[in-house]
Amino acid sequence: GNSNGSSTASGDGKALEKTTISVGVLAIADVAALYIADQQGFFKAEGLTVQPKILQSTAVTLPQLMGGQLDFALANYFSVLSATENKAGSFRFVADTYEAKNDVFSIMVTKDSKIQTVKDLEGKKISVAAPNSIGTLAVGSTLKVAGLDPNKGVQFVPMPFPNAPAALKSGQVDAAWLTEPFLTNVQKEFGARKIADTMTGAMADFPIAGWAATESWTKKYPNTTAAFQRAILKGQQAAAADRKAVEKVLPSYTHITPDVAAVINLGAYPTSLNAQRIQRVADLMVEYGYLKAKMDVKPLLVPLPQ
Amino acid sequence: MLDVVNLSHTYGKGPSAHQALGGIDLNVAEGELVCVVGPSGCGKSTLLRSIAGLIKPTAGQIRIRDVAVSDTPGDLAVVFQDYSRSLFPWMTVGDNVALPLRRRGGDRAARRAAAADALEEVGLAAAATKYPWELSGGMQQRVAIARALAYRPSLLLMDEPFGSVDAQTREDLEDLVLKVRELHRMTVLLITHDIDESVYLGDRVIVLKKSPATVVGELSVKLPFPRDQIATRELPAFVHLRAEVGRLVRGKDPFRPFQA
Amino acid sequence: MLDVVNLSHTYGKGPSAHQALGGIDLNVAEGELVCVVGPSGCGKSTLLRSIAGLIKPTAGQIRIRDVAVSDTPGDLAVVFQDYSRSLFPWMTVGDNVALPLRRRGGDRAARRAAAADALEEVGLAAAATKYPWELSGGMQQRVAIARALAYRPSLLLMDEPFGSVDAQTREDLEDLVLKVRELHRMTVLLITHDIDESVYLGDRVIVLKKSPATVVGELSVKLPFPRDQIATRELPAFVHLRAEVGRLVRGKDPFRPFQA
Amino acid sequence: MTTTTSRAGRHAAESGTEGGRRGLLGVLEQMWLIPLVLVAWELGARQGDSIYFPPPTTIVTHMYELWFSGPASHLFLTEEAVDNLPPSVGRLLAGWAIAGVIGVGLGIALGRSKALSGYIDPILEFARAIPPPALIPLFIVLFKLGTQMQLATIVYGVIWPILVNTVDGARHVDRVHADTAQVFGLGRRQRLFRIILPAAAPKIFAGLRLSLSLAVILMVVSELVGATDGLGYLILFKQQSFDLAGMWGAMVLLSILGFVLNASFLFVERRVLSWHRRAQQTT
Amino acid sequence: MISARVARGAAGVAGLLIAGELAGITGLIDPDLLPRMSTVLSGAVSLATDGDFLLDVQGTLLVWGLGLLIAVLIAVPLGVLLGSMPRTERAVRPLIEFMRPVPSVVLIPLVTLLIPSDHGVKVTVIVFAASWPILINTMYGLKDVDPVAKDTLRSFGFGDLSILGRVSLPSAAPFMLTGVRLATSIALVVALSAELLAGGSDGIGAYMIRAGAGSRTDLVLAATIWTGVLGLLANSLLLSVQRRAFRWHTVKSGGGS
Ligand SMILES: Nc1ncnc2c1ncn2[C@@H]1O[C@H](COP(=O)(O)OP(=O)(O)OP(=O)(O)O)[C@@H](O)[C@H]1O
Ligand SMILES: Nc1ncnc2c1ncn2[C@@H]1O[C@H](COP(=O)(O)OP(=O)(O)OP(=O)(O)O)[C@@H](O)[C@H]1O
Ligand SMILES: [Mg+2]
Ligand SMILES: [Mg+2]
Repeated sequence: GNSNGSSTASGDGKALEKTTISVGVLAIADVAALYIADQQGFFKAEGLTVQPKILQSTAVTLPQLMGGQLDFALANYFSVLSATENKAGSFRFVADTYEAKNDVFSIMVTKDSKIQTVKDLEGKKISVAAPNSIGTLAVGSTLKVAGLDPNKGVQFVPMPFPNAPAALKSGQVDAAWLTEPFLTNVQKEFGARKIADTMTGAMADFPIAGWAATESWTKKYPNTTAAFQRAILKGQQAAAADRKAVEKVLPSYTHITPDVAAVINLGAYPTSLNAQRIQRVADLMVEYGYLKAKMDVKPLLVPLPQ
Repeated sequence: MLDVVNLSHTYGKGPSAHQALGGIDLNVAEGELVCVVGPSGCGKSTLLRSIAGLIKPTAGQIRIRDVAVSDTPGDLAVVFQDYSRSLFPWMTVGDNVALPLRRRGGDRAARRAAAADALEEVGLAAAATKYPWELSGGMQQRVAIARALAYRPSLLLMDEPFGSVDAQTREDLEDLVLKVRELHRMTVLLITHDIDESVYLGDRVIVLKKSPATVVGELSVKLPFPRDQIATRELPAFVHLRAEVGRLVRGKDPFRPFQA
Repeated sequence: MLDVVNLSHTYGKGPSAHQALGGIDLNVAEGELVCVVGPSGCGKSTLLRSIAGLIKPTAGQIRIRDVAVSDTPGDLAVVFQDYSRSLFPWMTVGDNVALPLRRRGGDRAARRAAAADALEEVGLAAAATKYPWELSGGMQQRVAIARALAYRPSLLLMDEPFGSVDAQTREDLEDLVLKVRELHRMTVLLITHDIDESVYLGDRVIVLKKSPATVVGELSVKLPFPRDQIATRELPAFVHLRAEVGRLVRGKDPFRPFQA
Repeated sequence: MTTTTSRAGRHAAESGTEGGRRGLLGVLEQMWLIPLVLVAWELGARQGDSIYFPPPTTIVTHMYELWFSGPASHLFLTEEAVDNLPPSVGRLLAGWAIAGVIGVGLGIALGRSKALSGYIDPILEFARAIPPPALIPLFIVLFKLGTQMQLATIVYGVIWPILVNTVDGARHVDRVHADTAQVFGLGRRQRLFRIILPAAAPKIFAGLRLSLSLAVILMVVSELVGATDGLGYLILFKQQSFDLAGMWGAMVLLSILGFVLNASFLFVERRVLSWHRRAQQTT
Repeated sequence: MISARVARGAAGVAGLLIAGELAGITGLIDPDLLPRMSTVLSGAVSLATDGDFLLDVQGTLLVWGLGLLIAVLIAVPLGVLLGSMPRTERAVRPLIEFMRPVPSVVLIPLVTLLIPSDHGVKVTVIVFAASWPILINTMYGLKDVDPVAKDTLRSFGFGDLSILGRVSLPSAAPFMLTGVRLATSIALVVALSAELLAGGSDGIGAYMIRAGAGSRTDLVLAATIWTGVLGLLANSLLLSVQRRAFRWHTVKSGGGS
């Protein structure tokens, strides 16, 4: 619970500039650690009150950070790097939160589809959550491995995850790039078939998203930033240590039912903010043309407090 | 042809209800021209609207050729008191007159010709391509009359059709109505507040009284046909009938709204 | 008080243009009642609307108390030919009559009382709380008259104000206009197509002819006041004047639209 | 309020501009505000200096490079423009036309039949409040092809102003007009085409005009999900790649599209409703 | 008479629901893709007592009502101004016509940058979208005023302002209210779309995001049903206002007979 008994001192005794923080989240497994941290009182211990705000996509997340409606937000690396190169804001990652694992992002087709392998996807329509996103990058990399053109080999159809299963089943798209819980659902409900796990090879253990704030915010509120980092880190640790903790918290902020939560595949919850790992995202984006020039991600990170 | 039996109508409900018609009986024979006179607000238009099937009377019956009608009877034309609102502003005068003629069959050209003839008869030959709102009040009224006459209905209802035209035109229109009904054997029910006119035009004059409207008297007008604006009006019989109607209109309770 | 100098008006432009007024000259002295008669569609309403400042004449001048007016002159009331459209359906009859009185100042109660009086004078005392669309045509016309009279303008323009009421009511309204203008020294310009009426009411009768309208003649009506519906109309002078006006209206080129 | 100019004078001025004497003066009178706003925007944007709010000059250069620097054989449209503009505009117009036909037809039926409107009104009022995005799952199931689904989204989104205004217009035909039609025994077709439609036309046109710019919006909305081309897709794509000048360019393109459509619409309206306009001016 | 109307409406709605259910049962609509009507309905019923959902409804009601109110306050005077001053209208029209086709969904991220409050952003885009129907209907309504009625007041020496207030506005009011009815549902639609897109701490749209993320199409549709119900209620309210306040309009046009 978000008790309002905010103290002004953080865990390490430094005064907090701001005690109530508004955090943008997506209703997906990525942010489980935040809810764990909240429910287990890690934020409270730091003197922070967290107000989560549900968002649907990153398209409005970054403007909301810049506009001041949000203090922190879940942001995927792909978008922030892209925004940074386009000078559409200056952001800082304060924590890493989610990392792809096997079978968390896969390409699915219907049971009786003619498509058997990635090669068969050539020229077909495949749904992704958004154009020019981690989705197109992941699918592109899979296509490349199969010898297809990563950008032109298939037709990307942007479509939010919740709509994709119906589009797939009704034949509007030939394949769908999905994540949990939709992956589990399409298999259970109409026996959809997996064509490829996109998070293998170059994409194995790929960093998906982290917690971000604007650069000016982190400068203005350094102690609050540190407090948030400490609390979220504990949450990440709890999530990484015990899958059950994630399963338990999922139904509280999404409508994933407990029985689905128990069977879905989850990514990993990193417990460090490692520049080297995140550099992979930038490098891959350059390779696939999503970034025009090489980018050093190090300045974008606010190191975790020691 | 037309029988109205014990017709009553009350507007509204509850305390603000207003009984306009209080049991009207009248009949009009085939080919007859009956004039209805009565004081302003007595219920003449209400009677006419009931016969035209535009309002459903609260009691009583209307029969046409011995068939009870509840809806608008076929083969009917009406000249409304509110003539300017009964013309369609999006059509030219010619189209306004020609519109109902579709029911009479015939092709477009025939309809146009019929409309042009009717307009000519009311002195508006030149106005066919104008729009109603480009006409003066009296001209609009004549268009409404032309439309009704061109339609050649077997029953023609007219509600104060000559109220907005000058004396000369009025006489011409009166004669026109007489001529057309003669030629096409129409049955006509004409509402007027001009006692002279009612006697000049009618085969019979029905006088209504007010609040609620009931028939106070009926007079057969036994004047010779064809009638002539000057000769007929000079006949002693005409003068007598006119006085008769006048007496009926004033009635036993003299209608004098201003001495409240 | 009112001077109209060489007034011309043409509706529209180009080939479909129609000249309604062709250089009209007339004047009305303070306190005078002038009647205008003329055939249907000759341009009477156009003349009246020009004087009221509602249309801008294409040529000529209108002066009131020797001041050229281009906009609506102050202290004016108009009874429109299209009376039903000039009443506001969202207001009760009483409010319709009381509305212009706001320009006269006075509080709400005074306005209501004045409106009630005016309605009483036209025989509609009971209708004050009704809505215009609950009234018959003639009643609506009387409301419009009541509104104009209640306003007590110094110049009153009336466009065929008694066209929709029965003979009896018409006489009463005529006398009402005479009484009110006497009492409040109004100047009145009244358009009518009833020659009798023009002579009965007017100090002067102006006769227009058609296409485009010009003044064909003017007659001073030197009949004694107060006028009486029966006595005045019996006077030989009245009968003579009536015939005079009739001759003027028919004119040298007899107006016979039906013999096209 | 311009109390000083008389109404008659104003009318004269109006009919002057309506009646042919347009040309430069008319354009000037109608357009003088636009450059003013553009200059203010340019100055404001330069002052603000935010990548999210680029100045018009930047946007225009960007638009030129992206869409209008193509070969002469393609009317100077670039490949991106050729790929995205025609399909979008086609769907927009088709969707609007379908909505117009259904909206006017159904609106007249509902406006004239109490019984029918009794049965259907609640459903329509219910449906009117449902956002098209919430219906996309349903549309995905009901309409197989992408274009069909986008059309459905557009029709669903833009039909309401037409429908509601048509019902309003058809229901409130002047009583004497309706009575006249009835006593002269006009047939259903005539009553519909000669009386009800013309009488309701001013209101129908208000609805159609509202819907036309709504159609531009719904075209974008319909392309945000499941489309692979079109202006909406382009906007989403630009937004996603933080090409903000490009996004503004697409928005400006939408504005121009909407403006042109509206101007053409008014052109037609002025002709169809000329009786109305003139009847209102001259009494 | 009212009860007859309600009965017909109920019959219509029942017919639709049954048709929906039948489409599910017969497989006309793939049951894998869309939940049955009965499932959705029972979901909707259970939502009525779901505290979280009620909070969301409250949030939506807040931005919806506020947005609509502001839209009316802006668009009515503006429409009156433009509708009664043709010269100004001609000058401003291009500007308006350039703005009308801008989708509010595209505006959301930009407005977000300018307005630091979540509800403020939503209210802004609602106002932007909901003003147009009121504006346009007001302008067309003013054009439709009977000139004889206006001339009447003018002849009594009333100025343009009085004519506007006493004739033009009352006679245009019914059509303006129709515009407000249109705006009401547009405002609700935009409120939901904004919540779906921009998210937020409350709102039916935020609820739909959560349900959608859990792959619970039945709950998404159940929430959708409640939106429809809200729109239906608001419209009935406005219609009853219309019937009461504008009886003259109905009677005069024969719509009430
Ligand atoms: N708005 C208009 N546009 C074009 N022509 C018009 C318009 N109004 C009137 N006219 C024409 O001007 C002429 C005079 O019309 P006006 O209304 O002044 O006649 P009037 O003398 O009042 O006739 P009535 O006694 O029938 O009312 C008519 O021929 C009419 O057709
Ligand atoms: N729609 C209505 N609602 C309520 N009362 C009405 C309505 N229409 C007419 N009345 C009333 O019914 C009575 C008769 O009206 P009607 O129109 O029949 O009179 P009329 O004889 O035609 O009068 P006029 O000669 O003045 O036209 C009047 O007192 C009027 O007030
Ligand atoms: Mg009557
Ligand atoms: Mg006239």
